[in-house]
Amino acid sequence: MSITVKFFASLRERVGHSEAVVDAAGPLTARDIWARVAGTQPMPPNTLVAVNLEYTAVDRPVRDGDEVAFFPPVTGG
Amino acid sequence: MSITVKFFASLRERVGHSEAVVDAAGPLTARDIWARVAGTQPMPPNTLVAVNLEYTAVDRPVRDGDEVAFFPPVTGG
Amino acid sequence: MAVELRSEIFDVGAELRRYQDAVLRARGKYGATVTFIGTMRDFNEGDAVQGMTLEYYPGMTEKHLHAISDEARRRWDVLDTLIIHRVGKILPDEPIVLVAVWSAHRAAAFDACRYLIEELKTRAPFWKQERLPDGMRWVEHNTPP
Amino acid sequence: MAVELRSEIFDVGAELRRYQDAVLRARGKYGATVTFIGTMRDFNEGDAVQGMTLEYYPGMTEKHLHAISDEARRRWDVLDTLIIHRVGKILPDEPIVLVAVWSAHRAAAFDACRYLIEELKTRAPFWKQERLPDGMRWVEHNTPP
Repeated sequence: MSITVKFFASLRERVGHSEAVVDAAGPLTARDIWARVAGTQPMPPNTLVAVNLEYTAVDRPVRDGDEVAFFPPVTGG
Repeated sequence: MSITVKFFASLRERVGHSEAVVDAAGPLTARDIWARVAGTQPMPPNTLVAVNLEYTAVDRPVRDGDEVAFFPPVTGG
Repeated sequence: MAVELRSEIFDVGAELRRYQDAVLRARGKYGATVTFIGTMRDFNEGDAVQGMTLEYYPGMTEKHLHAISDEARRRWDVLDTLIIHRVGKILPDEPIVLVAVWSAHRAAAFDACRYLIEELKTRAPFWKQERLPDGMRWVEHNTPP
Repeated sequence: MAVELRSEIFDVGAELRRYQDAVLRARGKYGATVTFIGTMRDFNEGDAVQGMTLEYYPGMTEKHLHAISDEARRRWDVLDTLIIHRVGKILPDEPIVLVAVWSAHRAAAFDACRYLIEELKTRAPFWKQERLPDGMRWVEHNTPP
């Protein structure tokens, strides 16, 4: 399956890129996706995860075609 | 003593004038002032009273030179 | 801190800009501004309203608005406040009142703004007389919150 | 109901007037408008801030702001809502966000406006990076209420 991965803000800088595509056999969770794309960078404990533009838990399985995003706590407004 | 009396809004229309001066010997309360100036008009039970630009109770004594105002519930904003 | 009574229509945005640019002594310091704008509606208690006249008590009205502004600054950590209120003739869709509060943080700005408009509505000496198709009518009760 | 992301500075008063005149389907019906304006301050956590850059998640940010606007209309009796939020480079004293709520009554307008800005600040995908005299710094925590 093919998963689009996005990183924002300080996580984007930490991982070193803003977007990636993972092609792999499932099942995979968002946490598994991080391990494949972020290399040796551990995921910060306050990382937020969205799948297909909705917040979700990091251990939820992802599906073929999903867009998975990782980002730090939000600071808008 | 001399007391300036003011009426506002519907009380002004009911009493028939907006301002009056009462010259009388004290002691007098705001309620006494109403009786002297408003003629036979009874004071509506929801009437508000201010003496010298501050809310006060209708049975408080007034003093020479005071300005006493009578008005209905406020409806600003 | 300012209290202004106006007999002419005013533009809310222009007033906020004017106050912030010319008066507010807190440039770069306020993160939160909360405003309340009361606008004249074209109906009340089921009747079409064509316009209204706002009467006030010169002297006491200003004194009361200054007193509640002082009280808001005592109770909350606010940097500045502005109250502009119309008097005289008003037409539907025109602003009746603007209350603005500037603060470093939003909770104080919301709380102080809400306090000011509640106090204004329940205690400040203003009286509305509505112009209906068949004549004038004094408003007896203020709108509920 | 509108959600807008802007990369250029905007004038709060002009935006309110534009929305009310051109979009709001409630002329003569709203008695209460409550607005929250978030303004960039020139200091944070004790440091002088010269400017900031606001990053967002295209697609998710708009979706989230629409979702909270829908939720506000479900929870409170509001006539309309507007959220305008800056993205990209911002300078001190510029508005970052405008939240406006139009309602027949003030309690609903205050409650809905406060809900929207709290939800926006705690959940909407925006990230601030500050420009300090000695370099850039990601803001780690949002300002307390």
